[in-house]
Amino acid sequence: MVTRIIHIVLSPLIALVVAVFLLGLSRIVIARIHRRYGPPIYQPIIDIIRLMNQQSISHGTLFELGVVLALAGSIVTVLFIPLGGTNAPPGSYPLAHGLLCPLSSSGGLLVVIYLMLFGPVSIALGAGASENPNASIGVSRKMLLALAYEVPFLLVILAIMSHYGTISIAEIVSRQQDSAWGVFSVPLSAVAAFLILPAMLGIRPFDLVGAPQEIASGPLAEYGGRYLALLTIQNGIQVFVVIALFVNLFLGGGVNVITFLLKVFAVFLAAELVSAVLPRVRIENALRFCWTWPTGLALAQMIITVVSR
Amino acid sequence: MVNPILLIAVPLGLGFIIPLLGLIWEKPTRYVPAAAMVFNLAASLLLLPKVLQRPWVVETAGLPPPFSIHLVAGPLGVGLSLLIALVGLLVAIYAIGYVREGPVAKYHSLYLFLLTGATGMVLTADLFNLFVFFEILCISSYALVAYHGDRAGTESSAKYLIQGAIGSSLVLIGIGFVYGLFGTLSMADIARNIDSVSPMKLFLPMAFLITGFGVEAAVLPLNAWLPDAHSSAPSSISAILSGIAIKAGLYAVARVLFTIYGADTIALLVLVIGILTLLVGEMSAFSQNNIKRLLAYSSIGQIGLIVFALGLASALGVQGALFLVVSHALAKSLLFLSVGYMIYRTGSMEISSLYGMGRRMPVSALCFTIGAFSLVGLPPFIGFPAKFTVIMAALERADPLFTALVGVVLVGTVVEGAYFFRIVQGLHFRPPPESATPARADQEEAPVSALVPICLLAALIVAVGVYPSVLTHYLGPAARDLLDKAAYIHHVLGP
Amino acid sequence: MSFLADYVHYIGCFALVLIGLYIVLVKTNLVKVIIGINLIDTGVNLFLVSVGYIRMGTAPIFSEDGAAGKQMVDPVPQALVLTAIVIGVSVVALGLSVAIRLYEHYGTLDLRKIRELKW
Amino acid sequence: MRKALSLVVLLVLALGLASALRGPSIGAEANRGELLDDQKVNFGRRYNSRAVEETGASNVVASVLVTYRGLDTLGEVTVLFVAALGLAVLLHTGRDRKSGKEAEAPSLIVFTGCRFVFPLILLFGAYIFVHGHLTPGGGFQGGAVVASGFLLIYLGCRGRQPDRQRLNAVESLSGVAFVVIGLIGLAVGGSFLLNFLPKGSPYALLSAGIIPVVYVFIGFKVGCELGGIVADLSGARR
Amino acid sequence: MLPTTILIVAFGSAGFVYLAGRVHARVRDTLAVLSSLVLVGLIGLGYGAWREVVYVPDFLGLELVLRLNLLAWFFAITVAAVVSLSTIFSLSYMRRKESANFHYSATLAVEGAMLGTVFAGDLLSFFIFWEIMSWSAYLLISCNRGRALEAGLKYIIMSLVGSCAMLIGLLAMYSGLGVLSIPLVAEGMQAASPGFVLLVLLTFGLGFGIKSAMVPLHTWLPDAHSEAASPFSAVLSGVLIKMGIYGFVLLMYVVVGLKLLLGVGAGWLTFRHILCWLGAITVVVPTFIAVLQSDAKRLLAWSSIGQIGYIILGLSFGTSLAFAGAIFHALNHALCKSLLFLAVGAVEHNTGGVRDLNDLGGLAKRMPVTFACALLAGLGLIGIPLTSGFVPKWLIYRSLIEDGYPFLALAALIGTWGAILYVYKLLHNIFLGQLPEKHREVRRAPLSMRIPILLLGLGILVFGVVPGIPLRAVQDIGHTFGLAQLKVTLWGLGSEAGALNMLNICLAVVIAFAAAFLLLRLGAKGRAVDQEDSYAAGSAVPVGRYHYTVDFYGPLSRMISPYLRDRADEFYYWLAARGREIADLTRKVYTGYAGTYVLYIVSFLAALIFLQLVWHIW
Repeated sequence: MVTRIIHIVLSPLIALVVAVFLLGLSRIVIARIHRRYGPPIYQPIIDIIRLMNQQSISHGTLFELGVVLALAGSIVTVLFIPLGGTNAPPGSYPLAHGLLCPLSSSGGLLVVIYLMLFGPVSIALGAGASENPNASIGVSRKMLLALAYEVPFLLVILAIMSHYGTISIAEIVSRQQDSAWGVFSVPLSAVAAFLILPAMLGIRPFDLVGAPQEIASGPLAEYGGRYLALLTIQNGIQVFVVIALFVNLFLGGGVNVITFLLKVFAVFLAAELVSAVLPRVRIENALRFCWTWPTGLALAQMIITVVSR
Repeated sequence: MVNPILLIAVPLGLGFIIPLLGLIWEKPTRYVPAAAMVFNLAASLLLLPKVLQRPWVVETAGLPPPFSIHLVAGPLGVGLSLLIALVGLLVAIYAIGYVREGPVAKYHSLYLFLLTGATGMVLTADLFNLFVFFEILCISSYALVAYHGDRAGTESSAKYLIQGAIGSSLVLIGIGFVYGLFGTLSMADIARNIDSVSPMKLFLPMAFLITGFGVEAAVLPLNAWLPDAHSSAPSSISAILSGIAIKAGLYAVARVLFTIYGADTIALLVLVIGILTLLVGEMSAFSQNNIKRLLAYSSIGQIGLIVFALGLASALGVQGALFLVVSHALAKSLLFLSVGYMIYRTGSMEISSLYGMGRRMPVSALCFTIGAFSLVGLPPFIGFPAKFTVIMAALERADPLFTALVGVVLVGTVVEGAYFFRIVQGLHFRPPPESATPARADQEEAPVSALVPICLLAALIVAVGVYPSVLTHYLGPAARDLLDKAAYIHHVLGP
Repeated sequence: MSFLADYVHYIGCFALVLIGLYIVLVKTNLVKVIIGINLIDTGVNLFLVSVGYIRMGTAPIFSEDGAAGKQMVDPVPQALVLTAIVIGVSVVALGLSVAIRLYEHYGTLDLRKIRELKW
Repeated sequence: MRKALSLVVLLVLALGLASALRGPSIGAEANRGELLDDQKVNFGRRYNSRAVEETGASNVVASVLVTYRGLDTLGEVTVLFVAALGLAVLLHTGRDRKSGKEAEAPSLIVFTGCRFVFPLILLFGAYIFVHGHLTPGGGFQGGAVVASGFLLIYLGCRGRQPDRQRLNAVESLSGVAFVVIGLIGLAVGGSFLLNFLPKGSPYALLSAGIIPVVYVFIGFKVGCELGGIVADLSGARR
Repeated sequence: MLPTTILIVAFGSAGFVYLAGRVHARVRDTLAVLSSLVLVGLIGLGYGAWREVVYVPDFLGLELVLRLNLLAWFFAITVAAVVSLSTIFSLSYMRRKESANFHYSATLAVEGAMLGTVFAGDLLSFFIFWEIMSWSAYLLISCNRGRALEAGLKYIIMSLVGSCAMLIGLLAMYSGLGVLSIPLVAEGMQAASPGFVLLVLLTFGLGFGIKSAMVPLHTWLPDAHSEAASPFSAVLSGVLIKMGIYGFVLLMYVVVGLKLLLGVGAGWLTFRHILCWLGAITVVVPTFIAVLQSDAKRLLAWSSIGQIGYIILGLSFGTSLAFAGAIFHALNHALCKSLLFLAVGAVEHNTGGVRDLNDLGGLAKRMPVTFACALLAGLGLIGIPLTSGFVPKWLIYRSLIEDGYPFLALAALIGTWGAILYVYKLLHNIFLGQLPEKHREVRRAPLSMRIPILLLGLGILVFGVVPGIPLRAVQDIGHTFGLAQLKVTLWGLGSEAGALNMLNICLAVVIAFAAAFLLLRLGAKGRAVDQEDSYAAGSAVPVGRYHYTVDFYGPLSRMISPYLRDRADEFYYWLAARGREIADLTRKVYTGYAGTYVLYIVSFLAALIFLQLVWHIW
């Protein structure tokens, strides 16, 4: 029980720290590619603190509730995702052994899929509660983009689930640690997932939701101060969740938290490298892209999986 | 105990009295048909339990059958005469207020003769006598169709008359052949000897008889008069023509086929004719704009269904056919009667002019709806058990062919549903046409003399629909009466 | 030839019936059609009578000098014919009156033109 | 096209009729030989042999018409009645209209001749239906003769018309009388149209029970009806 | 006698309510609400008192039986609850509408018929009540007038086709087995030939498929549900189409039986597979058609079809998990969809009949309760955890994945994404964003509208957090059909791999929410400004004219709309047009020329003779 509570407290904290770190890392990486120096890696923390102290406007309960719910949803999602560790016998020391996943036995991947909706939907509702048309446009794009990457993503997930015959992430992870990683057993899926990773992370070339130059940051248009701070954190955690999921599904998770986090950094860096050199696409193109190559690859993998079973 | 001959004699006598009464005092003549039908209703009700045990063979002129004309009051005959009296009574009550113009006394007299003709047809056991009553029925309906003397009425009367005259000539030729072959006119007697003659000699009179009676029964190629006549007659007459007259023709055909000929071999032909009649009737009704013409086509469709059921030539099939006869008689007269005053109020038979009637004449519109639903075969109305029985009979064969045929029949039902539902919507939920003069609701509803029969019919439709067993107890014996040739011969002629 | 000789009465009456039918089928004037119907009736009546006919038979009426029942023709068709005639007359009378009314309404008796009720 | 089609159809009909008539013929001629076994009845032979003793009428047709097939006759009378009624209904509105041009009045000779012949015709008609049970003829035939008298009046004595109301009354009354006679039979002997009157001796005028009575009524009725029909048709002329 | 009493109360009150309406509107309203509540109470009382009652001893020689068992009770209580809430809702909605009398009366009649359908203990009574339900619903749809007329006509004609098919199946069964009582039929079916079973499945399947709006038999639903009066739309979408689902349950699990059902067909082409795939198509295609709609009720109608797809998918899959999911989802959909229709109805009522999504907006502040509950229902439709929609969908997915049907699962999951799109579109376009100027005067919904909406919302939440309550009933139902027992706990399912525990999720969400909230409180306080006080690019956004609604998912709809034509509907219309042409051709037979008519007669005679001459048919 104590282990559990520790886990419950620990995972979000890890997520939070890593998320903030990832955000900073991202800015540095991109700056370096642009041959700039870039901000310090703790710049996001400074930003968040500054924002927390700033006075902001609020459009009402739902406006605020959207932020809280989004963050809560992201935090909850973290609880369902193993952050390294193996399915060692219970009772051993939590960080070194044992899976760091407090709610591994509550619905598995299917719940995660649903919980990942929590954040975007909440932000959409909150943004909708303001009257800014830019926010609405942004939300509309967000919804469509989500649909765009969700199709290959679901295919990927289904292929993995049917490959391993389970819906539990912990189970999938341990199976990978026992045998080959997902990248090798379901390679096409892995490629597909990597292709849609920028879209899931909301980074270029798929940063059309925010698109500051076009629609004034879209859903975030009306948010400022502490709300924006929370949303920044939420964004970071969401990024972490997505990459953590990728790691869990394709790279065998981690035998402990450290290896796990290293893998997360690696994947994030790879995604950032791709994103840094590409321009922003329009939503139509995003839809078309996601529904051709990634979907095709994921579908192929799924057919192979089903046939080979 | 009432002698079944009174079912014919009393209305006939009263029918003769009406013109006489009309000379003296015209007002009470309108009540005479109702009175006669009350008598017939009571008498048939009294007779029914008795004849269920054993048919009552009535001789005339004091001679035993087959040497004089005789009547057979079996379950079928008395049951049908009960139906005739019931529908006749309700329509007669309706006509008390409805028929106001023209030679009213003559109308009532003719109406009574029409019913007498029908009653005579279902009771008689003599082929030529059947023809005579058939003629009474036909000629009085020719005249009644043209009662208003308007363009449409006269035209349809002329066409009806031409076709009817051809039909009755054909019947007469058939009768001539039969008499030539057997030297007898008693149906039981003919039936007894039917096997002693070669097929072609037998088939020809049958073809003539079927075609001739078929004209009145309105099976497929012989029913061209029906939409005209039923749509241009006064509504009360339309009701009785659709409700009773066609059934009488159908009865004649069935008698010839089943009782005289025992025709199982051409049952399939009958079946096919029935289905064709059904389809053509329903399809013709589908995009009709004239409400009465639509109802007339729907009658053709229903007749097709009845013929289909008869063509099954099984006990259950015939029982279903009889059930349909009852249900159609009640429902179609209800429809014609309820639509009668709507037409009277709007002065138009266009369906679009009846829109919004649900507000102006709520009771009539409600009853129309009940009748329409019953015809489509929706529970809890009488049409449902009827259609149910027919389809049950068809599927009883457990033959893929019959299942397919039932499918075709149900296509007809769907088409029927389509147009009836359209009308029901129009009645209740469409706005009335611009031209309609808004008036106070209580002025527009049909008078009590019309509402009473309408509501009674509706109540009957619902009551029998909920408790069909009140009817099925009688329909089973009636169906046997029609199908069981040997028993019929035995009853009439003795062992 | 013997067929002709034996069946000449039947041939005759059915010829009438068929001619009548042909008239009804082909002619467009209502009065002519009624005439056709009348012809059919006549043919049918003749047919009924010939059904009851016996070669060299006598009328079925007994007289005091007594004729044997065997040589008498069948009385039933005669009775039937009587009825049939009356019915035929009735139909024709009614038909003619309808024709009168129809002429009042349409100004013509051409059935091809009296076609307001169709479909 | 229509003609050709009609001819084809009629040809088929004729073929059918011919094939049905071939072989041992139908009708009384064929039945005269002992073709039918005893179990089968034959109305004609039965009536020819038994009618006189059963009904007392020497005219077998009359006895068939009034007793054996009395119900047919009642129906037949009704048919005629219905036709007359129907005629009246159909021509109801037309009759009120004055005819366009007055017909030319008949000459005196025709007028007088008609008036002279009219009662004779009526008398002849009456003779025919009164003697219906003895000689050829009967109610219908007599009635038709009577009606021809009315027709004569219409043709020859224009302007003089028999009273329609009275004609109607007679019609109805004789119809009712026919039914009542039938019902009396039912009441007396339990069978409709029973010949309940004494049969008398054959060949006498007052014989054969109800047959002459019924014939008289039929005669009146048919005469009035046909007369009425004639009147209606002539009145409706334009 | 309880089932009989319930039916008598339902149908009796239908009549009395109409009569009462002629006396006074208030009497009618009271009576209608009371009797619908009494029905809920009566059915509630009937829990556990399972029995069979013969109510008509002789109907065409058959016994008509009503029976109460858990399955029937489950559906009955759903029906009664939804109808009574809809009736309460109608109090304001139908006030001063001319068809109010008829509306209440027919609603009760429809309820009676639906209850009769679920209580029916033999197939004949089932059919009878089914038909009564069809036509009374038709009247009730048409009663909204205008475009509802065509919708009602379409509905009843398709229903009629379905019930005709059912009639064939029913009577084939009767002639084959000689009984119609459900247990006896089920017994008899076990010995029936495969062809016969297939006939029964197809004919009944057609009827149920039409009623439950399974693709490609769905085409009546979008029109009917969107054009009916909103309280009745709630009943239609909420429970009436569930009667088709009930029919499927009865057919597949009781009458035919699972064992037999799995054996129908060969290889991959089994009845069950085909139904599964139809279900999957029903999930995906209508969902995306819903995304394209701009009429609120039409959107909901299409969404209903999509959700029905899940139920059919689950039912036809036939494992105990999928079955539980399907039945649970039926309940969930009843709650969510009725709520949404009622909410849209409330909006319609308050804005004077507007339900075009492009004409609304920003109403959340004006109708907060309605919005909150609609949000809940929307989330329930998507299947967000902690709403009643999550557990059933989870069950269905899991069953599909674990049994190795990833493509079906994909269809189901994509359907969920489509659901997110349309739910958000609906909520955003009505309640969020800018408030158009013409709706400035909109006030909150009346109490009688808010109460049913609130109650339904409460239900969604309760069944979402404590899914064990309905789940236990559902799994008991499944158990009676011979499905494996599930490990149902109050909070979800317990099992080794992939268990579900809503308590965990619930606690996690609560904790996370608290944490996030705390985090928020840490920051500087926000200044509350008016909803309209917003800026873009440094200048104020003009008020009341910039609600982004039209073509909300423009790029997507341009991309997919060419593929999402309702071809089934077009096909039926084409069929109807051809039918009409044929009909019009047919009636040309009646040429009006008497000579032709006589020719018909003579030809008929000649044809008979010809047949005899040539073929000797006699």
